[in-house]
Amino acid sequence: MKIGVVTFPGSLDDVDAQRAVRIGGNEAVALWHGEHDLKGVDAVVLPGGFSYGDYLRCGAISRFSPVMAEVVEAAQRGMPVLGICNGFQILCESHLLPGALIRNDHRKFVCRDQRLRIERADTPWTSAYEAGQEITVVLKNGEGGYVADEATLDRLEGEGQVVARYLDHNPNGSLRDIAGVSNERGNVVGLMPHPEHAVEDLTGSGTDGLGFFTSLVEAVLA
Amino acid sequence: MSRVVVDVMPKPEILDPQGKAVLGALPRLGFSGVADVRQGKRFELEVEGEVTDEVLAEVARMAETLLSNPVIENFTVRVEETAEVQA
Amino acid sequence: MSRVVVDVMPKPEILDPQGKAVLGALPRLGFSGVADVRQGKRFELEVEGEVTDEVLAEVARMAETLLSNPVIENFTVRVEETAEVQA
Amino acid sequence: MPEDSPQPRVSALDTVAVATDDPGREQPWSDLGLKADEYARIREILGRRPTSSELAMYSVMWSEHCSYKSSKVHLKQFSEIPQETPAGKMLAGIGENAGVIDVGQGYAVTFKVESHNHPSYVEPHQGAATGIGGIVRDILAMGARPVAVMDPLRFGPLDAPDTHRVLPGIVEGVGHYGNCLGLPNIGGEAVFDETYLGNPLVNALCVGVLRHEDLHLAKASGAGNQVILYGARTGGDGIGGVSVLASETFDADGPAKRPSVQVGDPFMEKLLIECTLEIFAAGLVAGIQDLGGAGLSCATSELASAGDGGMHVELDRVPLRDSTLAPEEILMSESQERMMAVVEPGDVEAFMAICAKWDVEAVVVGEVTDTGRLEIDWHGERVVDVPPRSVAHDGPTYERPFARPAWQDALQADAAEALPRPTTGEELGETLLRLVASPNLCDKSWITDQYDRYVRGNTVLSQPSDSGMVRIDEESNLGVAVATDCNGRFAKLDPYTGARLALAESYRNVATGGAVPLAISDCLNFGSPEDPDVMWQFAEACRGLKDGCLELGIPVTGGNVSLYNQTGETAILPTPVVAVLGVIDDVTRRTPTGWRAVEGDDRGESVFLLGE
Ligand SMILES: Nc1ncnc2c1ncn2[C@@H]1O[C@H](COP(=O)(O)OP(=O)(O)O)[C@@H](O)[C@H]1O
Repeated sequence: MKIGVVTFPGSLDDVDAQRAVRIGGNEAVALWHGEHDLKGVDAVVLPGGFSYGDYLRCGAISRFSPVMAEVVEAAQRGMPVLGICNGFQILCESHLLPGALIRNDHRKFVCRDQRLRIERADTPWTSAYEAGQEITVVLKNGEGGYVADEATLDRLEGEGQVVARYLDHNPNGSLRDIAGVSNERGNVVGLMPHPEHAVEDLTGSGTDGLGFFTSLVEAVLA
Repeated sequence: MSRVVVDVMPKPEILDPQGKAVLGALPRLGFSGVADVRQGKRFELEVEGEVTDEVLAEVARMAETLLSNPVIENFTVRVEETAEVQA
Repeated sequence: MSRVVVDVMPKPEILDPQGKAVLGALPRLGFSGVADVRQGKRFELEVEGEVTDEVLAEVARMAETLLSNPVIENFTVRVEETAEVQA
Repeated sequence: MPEDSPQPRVSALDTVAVATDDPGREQPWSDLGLKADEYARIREILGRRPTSSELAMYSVMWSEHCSYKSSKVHLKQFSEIPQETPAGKMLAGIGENAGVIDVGQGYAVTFKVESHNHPSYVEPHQGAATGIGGIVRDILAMGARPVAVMDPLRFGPLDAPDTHRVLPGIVEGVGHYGNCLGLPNIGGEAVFDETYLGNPLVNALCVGVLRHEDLHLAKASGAGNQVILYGARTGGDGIGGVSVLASETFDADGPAKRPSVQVGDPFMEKLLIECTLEIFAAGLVAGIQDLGGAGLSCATSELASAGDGGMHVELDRVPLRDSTLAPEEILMSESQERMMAVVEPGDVEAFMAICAKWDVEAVVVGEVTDTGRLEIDWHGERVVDVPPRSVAHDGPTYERPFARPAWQDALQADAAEALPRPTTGEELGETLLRLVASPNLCDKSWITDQYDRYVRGNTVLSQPSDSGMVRIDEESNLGVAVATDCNGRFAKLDPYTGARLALAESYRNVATGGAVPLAISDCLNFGSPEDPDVMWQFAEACRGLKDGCLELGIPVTGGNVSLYNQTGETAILPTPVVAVLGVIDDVTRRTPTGWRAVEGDDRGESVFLLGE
């Protein structure tokens, strides 16, 4: 499959996401924020980083990039979209996902290996996992605290839109330990931790993150 | 040139880690009598020409779409006023 | 309970990357007529009792030592006033 | 303007013509840090008094920081070390922005460590952040993609109140700037000692990778080539000092207040990196220089001095953040995130297009000439006309007196053997606990967890390993490793041996990871060179480094000297930080630090002790 990885000004983990896409057995297609062009890809990854320096609010300025108009439209049609870290923030700012991400409760950037539980294994990005499976991937963020009002949180839990949850230790003050959520349809997933840094034994925190990049094929074959 | 100020504050029900940290630090620095602190953002916009109602409405739209995130923040728009104590 | 507001702004001669980023984004969103943007912080302090001059002086000291960095920022202290346009 | 303005209003621009006509004007050379003989020498070089713009340039370029006037005579001996590494000839050495070494397979690596000590004391976050920003631009200017950073840090005691002011800001500044650039932080140091209390050390290291053919040098050659300034706009940053010049030309109520601190914009720097690499890849650069300390003064004079002709610059074309800046101030501004490139006329358009793609402002500010002079105009009037070499490379050199301190013998005689020893098992246990709990030895993750060590996906070793290691080729698994070390307490006891120990430790740390050490960069942090005791420490450390490098067969590729690190009369511990870089053919064969269980073998790994 062809998976697009968008580069915004200030994207950092775009090369890593491309590598993970390749290691996952798919073709990585570089997409540029300034073009209204998804180059015929089957799915899109919005990578991590500090797009526009994270100035104003994380993702607030990138959301208005030309390419995002296309991503929003494609997502509404059902195209799989994965936002990692800064990409998650952009998806929330674009209103493709509910809630928002705020400064970590301890107010520091944190980089660590984080244990997660995959809560939902029926999205196109998580079908390689079992529901309830526990994995360890890299987490690194300064503004990763997931917040939404109580009603929204209850709805997310009720509808099964919580995709991943922090285990052992909540690293950023996210409400209900939420590490990732999806939209109602399940095709758009936002994740604060970085599965693309857990695809090789040599670098990062092991290979537990690979499933996010192999799921798509399985989803299609299934 | 006129100055329009947009204040953006976290909604009361939303956690404000920065405000909380300030609140926690005050007594350690010997300050008492502050019951709560919220930290938000202040934008000073220099706009060309006079500040008409239209300009204010335009700024309100900027505030709503770009400067604030309505999920977690409220905003206020005003024409700059002078302050009481200046550093 | 009264509210005292501390506004902290980057000094005019100091680079303000955040304000610059906002300024750069406005035209792309179709907003024109803004010549400059500076972004600072706004603190809302709820203080117990009445806001006397002493209280204001105390808050000014907090502003100077904790809320702002005098090397790169200026601050203003004021008692909250109502705004013209409220979101 | 008020009639009773207390400052004499010197309205006319101080041009070369004015300087010739009005040779007797009093100039504030002393306030700018120049000595009487240095000022006299400038007059001699120019055959007249300098204009205020020229004075600004000379004063900053002849400062200790830029001219290495106290250290040069000692650094010279590093060139006695053969200029080649165990892997071959050095591709660029001392004198360039950073040294470049061959690591095989067509790859070259450049690395350098620099100090940003004083700014980090004044404004910890921004000082440390701009320290990272500065070293990254140095590496970029060589034609390399920056791939990792490291941060050797020194602080006062952990429980001292000023450490609480300084440390969080510095760590946050290093972290934020590096994280925002997407450069993994693969190691560093965090050392605590009394002597750093009023004078923390923030050293910053960056490693970059390039193909041999991508090497770029800082020189302006080829008359007619265009000089392009690109990146951030120029503001009044870091020019506290020259304001004495500018204030002469302003009214009392003019914009006299100029900040001495710089604020960094890592997002701008990230754009600058990607933009510059794309420009390199398109082959559009004939020469390039980053703007760091001394800003345009340094970039224009160094480019012109290293080139084959001269340079003409129209200073009023420089994009400004603050329109009230005077020419002297523009020349001295240390605004961050700027670069200067020399580009053939036919390539300018393509150059500009790439800058536009990345939203990076770029302006042609001048051109290379065949006059042999650096000529700078301000709105059509000449304000600078100097031989560039006299500014950039032929600054003053001092043979500062140095002598073994009178207290050195007593210090050495006061050996550890004289200290009380734990005698019982209980005391021994207590001592052990005290040791492992000491800030200098304990786990550093409270610092390193604030740094992104994974970004770019090539980090093979980082904290808590002895060295940082990154993969530079995903196909062949070629990689490089770097470690930085220095024990200032050893160096104080014996600076010669201390420097050798710093080198040996760093060398070992690279080797134990599985890499072959190839070359070093160093950051020599010392007290005041005007103190013969300190100067002796410095001289001894240089001699030690040279001898150590000779013995190990590795060259010094470059580095940085930071003097005047002292609080009142107390100098910091002599701190010659040594960074060793090594190469490893196959990073999958790296050796991580720590005991590991062998899978399927419950006996685990065997443990050997090497050496005596
Ligand atoms: N300021 C720092 N920045 C990044 N890494 C650091 C810093 N300080 C220490 N480290 C890393 O933490 C680990 C442990 O450091 P340290 O206790 O100094 O080790 P050692 O004593 O073995 O040199 C090393 O991997 C070192 O590179």
